[in-house]
Amino acid sequence: MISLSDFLIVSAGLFCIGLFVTLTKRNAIQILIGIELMLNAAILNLIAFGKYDRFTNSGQTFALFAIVLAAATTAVALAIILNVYKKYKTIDPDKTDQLKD
Amino acid sequence: MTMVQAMFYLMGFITLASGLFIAISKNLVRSVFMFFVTLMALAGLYVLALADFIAITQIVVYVGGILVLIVFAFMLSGRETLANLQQQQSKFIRIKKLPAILLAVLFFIVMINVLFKTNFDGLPWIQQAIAQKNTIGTNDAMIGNIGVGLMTHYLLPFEAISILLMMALVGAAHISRKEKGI
Amino acid sequence: MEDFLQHIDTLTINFALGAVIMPLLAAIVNRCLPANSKPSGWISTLAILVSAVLSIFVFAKVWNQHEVHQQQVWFTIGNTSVYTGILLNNLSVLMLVLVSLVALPVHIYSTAYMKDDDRYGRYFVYLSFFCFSMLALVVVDNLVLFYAFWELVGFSSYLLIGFWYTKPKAIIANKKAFIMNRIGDIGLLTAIAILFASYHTFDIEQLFGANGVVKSAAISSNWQYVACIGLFLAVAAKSAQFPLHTWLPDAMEGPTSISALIHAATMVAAGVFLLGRFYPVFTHDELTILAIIGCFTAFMAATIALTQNDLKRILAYSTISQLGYMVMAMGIGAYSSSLFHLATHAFFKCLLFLVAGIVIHEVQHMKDEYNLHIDPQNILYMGGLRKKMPLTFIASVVGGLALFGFPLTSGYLSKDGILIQSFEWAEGKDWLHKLIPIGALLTSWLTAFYIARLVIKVFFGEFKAAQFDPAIKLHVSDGKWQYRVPLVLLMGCSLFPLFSINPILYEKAWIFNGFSVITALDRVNIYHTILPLLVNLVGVIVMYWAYAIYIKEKALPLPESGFLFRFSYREWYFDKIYQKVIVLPVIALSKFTRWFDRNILDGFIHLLAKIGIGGSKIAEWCDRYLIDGFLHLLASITLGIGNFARRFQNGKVQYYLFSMLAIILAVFIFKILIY
Amino acid sequence: MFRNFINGFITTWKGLTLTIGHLFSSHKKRQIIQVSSDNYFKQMEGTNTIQYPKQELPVPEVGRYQLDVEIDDCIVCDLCAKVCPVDCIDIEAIKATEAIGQTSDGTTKRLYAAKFDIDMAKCMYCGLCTIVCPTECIIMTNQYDRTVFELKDLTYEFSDMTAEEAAEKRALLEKQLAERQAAKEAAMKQKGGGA
Amino acid sequence: MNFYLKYFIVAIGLFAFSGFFALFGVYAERKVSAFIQDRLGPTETGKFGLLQTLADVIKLLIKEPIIPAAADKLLFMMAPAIIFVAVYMGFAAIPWAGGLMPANLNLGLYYIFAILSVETLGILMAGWGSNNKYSILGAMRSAAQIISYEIPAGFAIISVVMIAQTLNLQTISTQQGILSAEHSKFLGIWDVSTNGGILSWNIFRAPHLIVAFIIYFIASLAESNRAPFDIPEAESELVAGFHTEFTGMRFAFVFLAEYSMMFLVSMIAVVLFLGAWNTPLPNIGVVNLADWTTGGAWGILWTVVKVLVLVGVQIWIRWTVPRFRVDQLMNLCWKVLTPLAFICMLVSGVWRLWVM
Repeated sequence: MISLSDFLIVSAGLFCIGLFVTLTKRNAIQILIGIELMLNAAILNLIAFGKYDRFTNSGQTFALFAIVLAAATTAVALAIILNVYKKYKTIDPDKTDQLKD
Repeated sequence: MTMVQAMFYLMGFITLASGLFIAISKNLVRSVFMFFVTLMALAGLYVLALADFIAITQIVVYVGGILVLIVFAFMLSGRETLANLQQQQSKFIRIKKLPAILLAVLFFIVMINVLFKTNFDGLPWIQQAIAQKNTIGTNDAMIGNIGVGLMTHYLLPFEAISILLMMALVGAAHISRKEKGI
Repeated sequence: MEDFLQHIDTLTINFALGAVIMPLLAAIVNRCLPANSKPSGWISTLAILVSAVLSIFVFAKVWNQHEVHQQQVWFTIGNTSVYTGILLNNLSVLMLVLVSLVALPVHIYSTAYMKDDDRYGRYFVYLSFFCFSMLALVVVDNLVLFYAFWELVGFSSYLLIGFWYTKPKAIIANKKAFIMNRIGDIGLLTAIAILFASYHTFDIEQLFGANGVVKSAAISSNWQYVACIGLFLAVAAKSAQFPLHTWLPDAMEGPTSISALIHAATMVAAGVFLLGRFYPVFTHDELTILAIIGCFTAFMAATIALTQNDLKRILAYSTISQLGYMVMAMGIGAYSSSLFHLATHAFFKCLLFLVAGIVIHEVQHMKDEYNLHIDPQNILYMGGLRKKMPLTFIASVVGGLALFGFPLTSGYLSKDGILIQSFEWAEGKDWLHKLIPIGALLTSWLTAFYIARLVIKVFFGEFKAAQFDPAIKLHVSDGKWQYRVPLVLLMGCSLFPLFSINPILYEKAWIFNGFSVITALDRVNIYHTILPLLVNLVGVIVMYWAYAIYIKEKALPLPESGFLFRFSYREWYFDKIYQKVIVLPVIALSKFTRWFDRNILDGFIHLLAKIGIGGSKIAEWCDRYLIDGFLHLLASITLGIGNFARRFQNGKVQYYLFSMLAIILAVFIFKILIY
Repeated sequence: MFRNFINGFITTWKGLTLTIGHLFSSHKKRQIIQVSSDNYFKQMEGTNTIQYPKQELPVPEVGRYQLDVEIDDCIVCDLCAKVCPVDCIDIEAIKATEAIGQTSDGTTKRLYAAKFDIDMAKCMYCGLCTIVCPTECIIMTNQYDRTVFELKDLTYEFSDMTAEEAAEKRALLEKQLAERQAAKEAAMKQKGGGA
Repeated sequence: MNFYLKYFIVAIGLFAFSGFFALFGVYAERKVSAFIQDRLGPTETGKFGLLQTLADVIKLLIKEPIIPAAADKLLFMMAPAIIFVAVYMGFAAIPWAGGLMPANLNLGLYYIFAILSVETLGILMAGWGSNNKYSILGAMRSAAQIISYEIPAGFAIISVVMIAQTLNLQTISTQQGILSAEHSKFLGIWDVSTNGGILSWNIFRAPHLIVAFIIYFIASLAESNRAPFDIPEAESELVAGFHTEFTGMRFAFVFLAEYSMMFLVSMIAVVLFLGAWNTPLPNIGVVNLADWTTGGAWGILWTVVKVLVLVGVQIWIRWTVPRFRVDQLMNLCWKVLTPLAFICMLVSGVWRLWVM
């Protein structure tokens, strides 16, 4: 059997990769992918721990919720990105900084 | 090393490797498709963590939904800008990226540190779960349980999420709608 | 056997529920259809037919057998559980059958009568909704629900009176009816509140049943008076008794079929039904007051009906008069007779109204055709319709005789019962008590006169409107089968066989025997023989007299310009009195309060305002120079800090994210290093 | 909306029954008849594929497909070559020294056709050549299947003269011309001398 | 090791079958289309032209694989494989007969539904990788269409699942015949547990599933990009849609995927609605037709026969109905099929609770 910490290490790695993608990419869609990676790392954690809850299945159920929520956030985020693109003709988050000051 | 462990290491490697590819790839399109590989490998990990229903849901929602949506979105946002974006990243390690790398690595070190400090088998709630046979076995079918749980124990979050999804859909449709005059 | 009984009871309850729900379903279905949909009439009719059949079944199961009462917890407040359920005893199943049976012909009639209306479907929504409310009212066992359905009955009546809302008169009439009913509703609510406060239950069975708490434990007399006055107000408002009766004649602005169903047969009977339900509450003295009021109402309405010219108004006043009879009967303890009269009256009054509806409808057609400027409801323009509409004529004669109480009709059985019992009640009491039976007797003769006047004016003689235009050809008829079938049905119900095998003795009527006689009256045989004879002989003479006056054109007993005639024609000046005594003072009071508000209160406030302005001018100075100076100092300091801090807010999302994560990381590292 | 929906289903169903009818009637074959036949368009069922090499569609007698030249009747007037819009007829004429015979309609032939090639790859089947031909020697036949392996095989040679014969005739013509020339010169000389 | 070997053999068998089916599916399609249009179709290669598609395949395999210069080579090369693998993996969880099923999954139906959605991604990859505007238009149309039609299809499937109370396809199959452990009622009235046959198929156990079946069938046509829903590869507008640039071997794979998809969706339809491997012949009194025609070989026979009938219907529809316009396509999906499927699901719940 695979131990819990193995899953958690993979999850931690995935999370840090997601973090890096989110922080460095110059494209909103890639940032979104980074966020999805981080979310997936969290879901992996939920599921790994969910193994110890056979009766109420809280881990798996909330993993489900998280996946569904990710879908919702993506839909809204993409809609926002499309609008940003329409307005600024770019999806580079560094260039859409009119809210500064 | 059993077959299961081998599968786990394979899947874990694919997950992390494709994740890294996403992080360093210059080609946006390829990184999106590499994200697909990451997701499939993660689904495999979920299966190994005895959550087959979640794994399939992951494929349905992420691969069938989110990923297609993302591909759709960047196909809609024009090729020229995409080309520009692809050109501007020349090197993996650049001075601008250094803080981000530092942050990510430090985060990783912190988390690994915590992980190794913790003795998971000694945690009281895990011991309790094992004692009460509250762990999922390899041959358990959990769908029925999850279904019943969703309709009873987790009904409130379930409903809240459905309303949220509804709102997100309506909101997304509203935001991306073509406005007259602008 | 027990199980079997249980099963029958469940079935009965379900059937009763079905009978109640069917009209509601029809109303909902019709509401979903467009406002002028044609099938809705038949949907409603079908629903009420099913209701009637179910009601008859329920009636057969419950009448004179064990009473069925099933309930369940509705809600619980503190320790008090409020139950809701269905109570089927003789009274409620009688009302159930009565309402659905009277409503059935009216529905059939309405499908033809409202045919050309462009809100045909909406009409049936209201009608079905009314039927539902009324049926539910009679079967519920709980005072709260009782009150709710009481209100719904009033509400649907309001909708139906104002059905032709483009007529200003209809709007005034329905507002009037609604406001009058509100007064009664407040009374009922008060009574219910007092009863609940005293007995801690809403359950009708527990309150007024065979072992009811009302009988065993009396409440303090003051509260009891208030409760009874409230109940009396409710009865007076719903059943149009003396002080609150003026809405009923005005309510005739609604469609005639509605007048037939609501304002003659069912809704107005709700007051009497209420009396029947709450009967144990009343004490002897209060019953006497009821009797006086009932008698007075009956007499007053009869005198007014003598001189009215509007066909429907006459019938409306006759309704008030008959309701007076019922209330009076309740008052003198003739509980059974009262309910018996309620049942018989429902059928023949409905019959009379349907006749009126047909007549008005036909006259309206003639009016439209020849472009006459006449009121189609005015009986002065009618006459001679006998030959053209034979069935209607026969129906009106049957209805009229039943109203008067002619032998072989159902009215005879019930009305003579009331008269005889009133005489028996007054026997051995002082002369003031004797006024009541005598008043009732007089009323009965007056009834004979005005109903004879109505029938004669409408059906005998020549068609008066022909005077305006000699070219008028009378081509009226009994109308379609939707008109004829209800008439025949109701005619059958207005004759004696439905109620008693013996056409002479009211004591043999089965409805009469269905209710336990609450106050045993001494049987004085002389009244049983003399009174019917006296009533009928004099009544026939009066009728002939009316015939003589209106056909043979003998002189009127009272001159048309005389005070008494005008007093009657102006409906005892009730509306004017109300206008002067209640409406004008209220308006004056409100004018006074307005003046008070404008001048006294506002003046004071203006003064306060002036003081306030003076104070604020001083404050302004302090504010500008003292406080603002301090604030400007603060602001310039903040500006300096802000100018420094704005450098960090460069609008780059990832930068913010980075800073945030860096701080989180710092916290983590700090924590790890510490522990 | 609802009406549309029902309508869609009904029309789809009608189409489906129509096509399945055709599917099951495919074992029938249509009779192979000429286009000019009256019931050519009235055959509604059965497959209408003609398996060509094995079956052929009958063509009318007067079909205008392959050009054919009855060289014996040709007077080598070159009209057909001149009128041809695509220049697919190539004629080389050699004057005969005397009348060389008669065509079937009695016209006297005075020219040899040393070359009468028609390139059917170029031909557009307009039929103008057959109209202008004075002796009706060039006609369109109802032969249409002339498949060949080489492009040059599509050039049909109708001349029946061999190269030697042509050379001989040419030599004869030249000889005659030379004789005439000589005769002419002699005559000129005689005339000049006479003057 | 034998354990794994078995799976390899099964996988290879399935692959061989799908190749074989595609071979004769194409042949059948050409023949049927020809007959419907009063033609003969292939006749020359082999008897009745039977070897025509084989010849075509050989031609495709020996053709030069051309990759356009502007294409994203990696995506372009991977796309056909992903498209095919997505479909091919779907076969893993489908029962062929009583005990015959490549992998008996508890979540079989959900798994198939999930794995089919991966095909969209393959199509998008193909479209993007070709770097051709026809391809990308076709791919985007295809993605929009497949994602949209997954919803009515999903609800139609859920209405079956609500009746069957399981996602295991083998269990769903067993329920629809004489081997069923629970009682099945014909139209909810007549207990036909012992009669079996066509009477106990899902569409007759719960008659509203006929509507669900039609919805699923229409949606499955759209998901496999078949006419009348073939706007992703509409020849008259987009040349050939997402597979415009593919040649040779890769084109063969795309084609293989398309025909395997046809077979797979028909098979799901058969399993869910038309009694899976159960015989259509019921027991009538002493004539125990159902008992006689149930068993391993019979199961395969019935499955294949039913699926081929459905595939035939797909072909038949393709050559009858004209192509939808995009807005009509979306109208049909969102305004007709989705509400209908919702109603079906609702009725399923009511049926399960009150009738069954």
